[in-house]
Amino acid sequence: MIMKDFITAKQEFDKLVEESLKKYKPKVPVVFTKLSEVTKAITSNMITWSRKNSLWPLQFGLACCAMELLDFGASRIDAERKGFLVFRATPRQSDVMISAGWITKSMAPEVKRLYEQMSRPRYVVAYGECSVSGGPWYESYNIIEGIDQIVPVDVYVSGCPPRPESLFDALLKLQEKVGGKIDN
Amino acid sequence: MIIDRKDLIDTISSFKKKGFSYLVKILGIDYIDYISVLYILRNLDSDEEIEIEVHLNQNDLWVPTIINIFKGADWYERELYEMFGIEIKGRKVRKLLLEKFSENIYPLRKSFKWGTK
Amino acid sequence: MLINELIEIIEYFIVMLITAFAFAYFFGWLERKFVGKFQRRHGPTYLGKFGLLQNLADFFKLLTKEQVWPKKADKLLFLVSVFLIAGFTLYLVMLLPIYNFYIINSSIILLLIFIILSFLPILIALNGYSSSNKFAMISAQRSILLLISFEIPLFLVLIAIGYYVHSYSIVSIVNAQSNLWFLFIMPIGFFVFLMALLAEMERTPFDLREADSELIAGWLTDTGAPYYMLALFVDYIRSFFGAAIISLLFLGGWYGPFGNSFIWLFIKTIFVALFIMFIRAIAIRMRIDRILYFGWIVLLALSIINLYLVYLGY
Amino acid sequence: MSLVKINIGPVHPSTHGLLRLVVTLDGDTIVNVEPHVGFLHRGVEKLAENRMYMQIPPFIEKCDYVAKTAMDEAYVATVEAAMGIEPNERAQYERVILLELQRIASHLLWLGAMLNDLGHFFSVFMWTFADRDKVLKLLEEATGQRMFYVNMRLGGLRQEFPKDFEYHVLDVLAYLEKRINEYESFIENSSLFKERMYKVGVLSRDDAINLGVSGPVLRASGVNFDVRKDKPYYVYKKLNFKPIVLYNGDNFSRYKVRILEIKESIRLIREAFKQMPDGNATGMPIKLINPAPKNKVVRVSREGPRGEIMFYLVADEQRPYRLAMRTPAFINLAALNHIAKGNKFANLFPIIGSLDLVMADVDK
Repeated sequence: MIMKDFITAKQEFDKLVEESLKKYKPKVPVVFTKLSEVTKAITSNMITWSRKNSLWPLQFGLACCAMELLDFGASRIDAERKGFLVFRATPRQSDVMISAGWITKSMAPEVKRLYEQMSRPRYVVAYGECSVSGGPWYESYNIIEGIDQIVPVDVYVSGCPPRPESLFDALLKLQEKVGGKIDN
Repeated sequence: MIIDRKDLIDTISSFKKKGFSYLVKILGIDYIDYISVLYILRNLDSDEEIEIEVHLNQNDLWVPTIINIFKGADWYERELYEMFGIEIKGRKVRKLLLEKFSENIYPLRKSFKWGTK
Repeated sequence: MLINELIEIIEYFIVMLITAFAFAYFFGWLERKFVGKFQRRHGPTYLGKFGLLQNLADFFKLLTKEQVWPKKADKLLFLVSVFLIAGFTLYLVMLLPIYNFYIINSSIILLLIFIILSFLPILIALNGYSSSNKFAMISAQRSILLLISFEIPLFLVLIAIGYYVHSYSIVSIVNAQSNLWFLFIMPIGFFVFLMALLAEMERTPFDLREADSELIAGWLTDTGAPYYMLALFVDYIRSFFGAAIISLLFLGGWYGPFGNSFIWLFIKTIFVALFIMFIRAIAIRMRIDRILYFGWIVLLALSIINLYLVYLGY
Repeated sequence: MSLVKINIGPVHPSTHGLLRLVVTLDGDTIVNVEPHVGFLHRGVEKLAENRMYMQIPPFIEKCDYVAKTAMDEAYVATVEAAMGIEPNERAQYERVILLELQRIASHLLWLGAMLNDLGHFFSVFMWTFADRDKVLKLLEEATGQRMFYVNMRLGGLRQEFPKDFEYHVLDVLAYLEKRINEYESFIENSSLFKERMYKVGVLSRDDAINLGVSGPVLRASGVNFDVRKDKPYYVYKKLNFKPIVLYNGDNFSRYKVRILEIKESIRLIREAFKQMPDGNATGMPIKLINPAPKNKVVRVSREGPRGEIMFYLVADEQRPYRLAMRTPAFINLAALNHIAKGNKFANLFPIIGSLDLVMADVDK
């Protein structure tokens, strides 16, 4: 009898996950949306393909994970192979904000302003324990536990510090999400 | 060596004349009934180091500034003011690390419990 | 009679547009791979055969991003200057002759090109000024400095070439180089011309306008995505134009050892473009006052010497 | 002329971390640089008062996340001094080897970041990072972790060096020596580099002493002070270590001191491998720690890649009553205003680069 309840609960949970993911559709609020339906079909595929394959990370190294972020851009795990151009410094021209390091109270408004300055569509990768949940400093009086209290996060990378290869894998997962492969 | 805060400035300048020309650190320790402030100086040639300790009781916390003897003491004194709430007499001191928040939070005091957000 | 002339111009316009866009696209890809190789890493590899489609993906993504207008920015001035820059650069490329395929062959075509080229930094400064961002202001101020200090040596070298060939039409200049390239006739002139053009094209070691380590992205700090794509494209087209002008004026355009055809011109242009990328991968950015010293004293003196040597019938 | 105030925000390509600089400019020359810090402050000293002794190394290592072993080893040495434990001969040699390897990795990272500040479009940055990866692979082989090693135990190391670790290290060192000579000749012969580094950001000898800076910044201004020589610890005396001192205190000599220190570290490691006796270097496992005597005051200072690291420990039974840290970058940054005054605006970033700052070090 208990097993039956367990199965129904699981099905309900899967349905919930499906709906939430279905709601997340990559919005395309820009010039091309005004074209007719046919061009929109073509262009939307082209747009998602282009967005998927050229994610430009914003140079946003906070603390020790920034060292791994630099290794991610350096020549061993060369990020430019997959289109993650070496870091852009201006928020206007970058898509992905990889938050590497812990967020303190005096840094929170800066993070918020930087996120607002980035032009849509923008994504956030919480890289390392400190950005995911405050890391070893979760009790400190000056720390905000996790960047998802400030900006919506797309991909979480756990580890302290996670290896650069895991950041590469995280960005591949982000590409699947950007390409819309997850929900359809 | 423990001295009173009134003759702190001339002991430090006398030591500086004696050759202790390098200020290593200024730090504060909160022993519940008094706060002790340590000045660590070093003589670069003979490599000796001395600690000058000043005891301040909890209710009137102030220390004269030694900024005109050691330019390097600037940030140490600001940190001392911020972490312990010890007034620095002789110059205007602004907070260094927690500029915007914590009007009257002095983290390194024993009274400040760890884990308060 | 007027119609077929018009058709010819339109035909030429289309051909040059395609070559300019193709070269800009190819230059962008080549730069990422070539500079990547210098840094012990491959450039983009996953998209397309050797990462060829990577620029296409960047192009489309930038096209569909949102442009954020800062409150204090002057929108009209910004739009006007961005499109003017793009228009002038494309217009410059149109004036270039390719073998026996050109619009105008008047005797003052070279002067017209360089007057327009000297007009561009003012537009860039206007664009930087209009985006009301402090870093863009500084870079606008620096672009004017660069313009002033590198125009005079550039024109002195042009006068030397013009005097040698007794006319300023590029076709006659290239014909004069049929037996001996100008590179060997006036090597000092070549050096001065190269340095001044590097400054015009914002390439290291003179890329002060877009000094990304100090002024974040110089005059591009606040440009949103679609206009940033335009600025990037214009940057590559200007490099194409610079490489083409150098190969036309100094490396004997379409004269090659076997038959002289426009393929030689493209090979030389690509070769000069590779050299420019090599400088970018190696050189360190010069400080603004050193650049002014270099521009005003070193280049000016060299160009005057070059003028005398040509005048004395060297 | 009207003074322009520029706010170089916390996230900037060449501030090596979160540092806001409010620069007042008179035209292009700097009148005053006011660094605002505290973007990474998380109260490590307060945290240390609530943790057991051997729970603290991971936090201390996150202070200076470029020279991890230096901080970790300095802290463990303080606890050893408090408890009166002395690491055996082989453990001292192995600690010196790990320290010097860490110093090489830290200076390589600094070299890449420094050249990138000068506008070098990531070229030397990529080369030095590739070399640093080789050193990190070595440290990973010895300690098992790529970034934060927590490899020190009371009285020795967490684990012995693997079997033929020595040959791997000597190969990498030979490769690094060749690379460093290449970088030196490539960087120093370019006149562009000389223009931007000579006589820029000059710090005179007595200013350096008065400001209290330490490490390569102090030694570049002619002060012959290095904790490894003046207060020798472990086996530095046997390896006859000689500090590198240069005298004109500008950007170039700060750069040169670090390059020569890399070479000196390579020599020290080779020497250490030669003189290393056999034996077991593993230290005391964590749970067997006997409590430290109450209210014992200990002060230990070590030489990190950035400067002098000093720990002041007031011991309590099982956890420190008060742990004060002197982190070198804190004071080197305080001296920035004095050094950068009067320079051009474009010179500000090479000066910041030459100070080799790590912001988590400053904010503690």
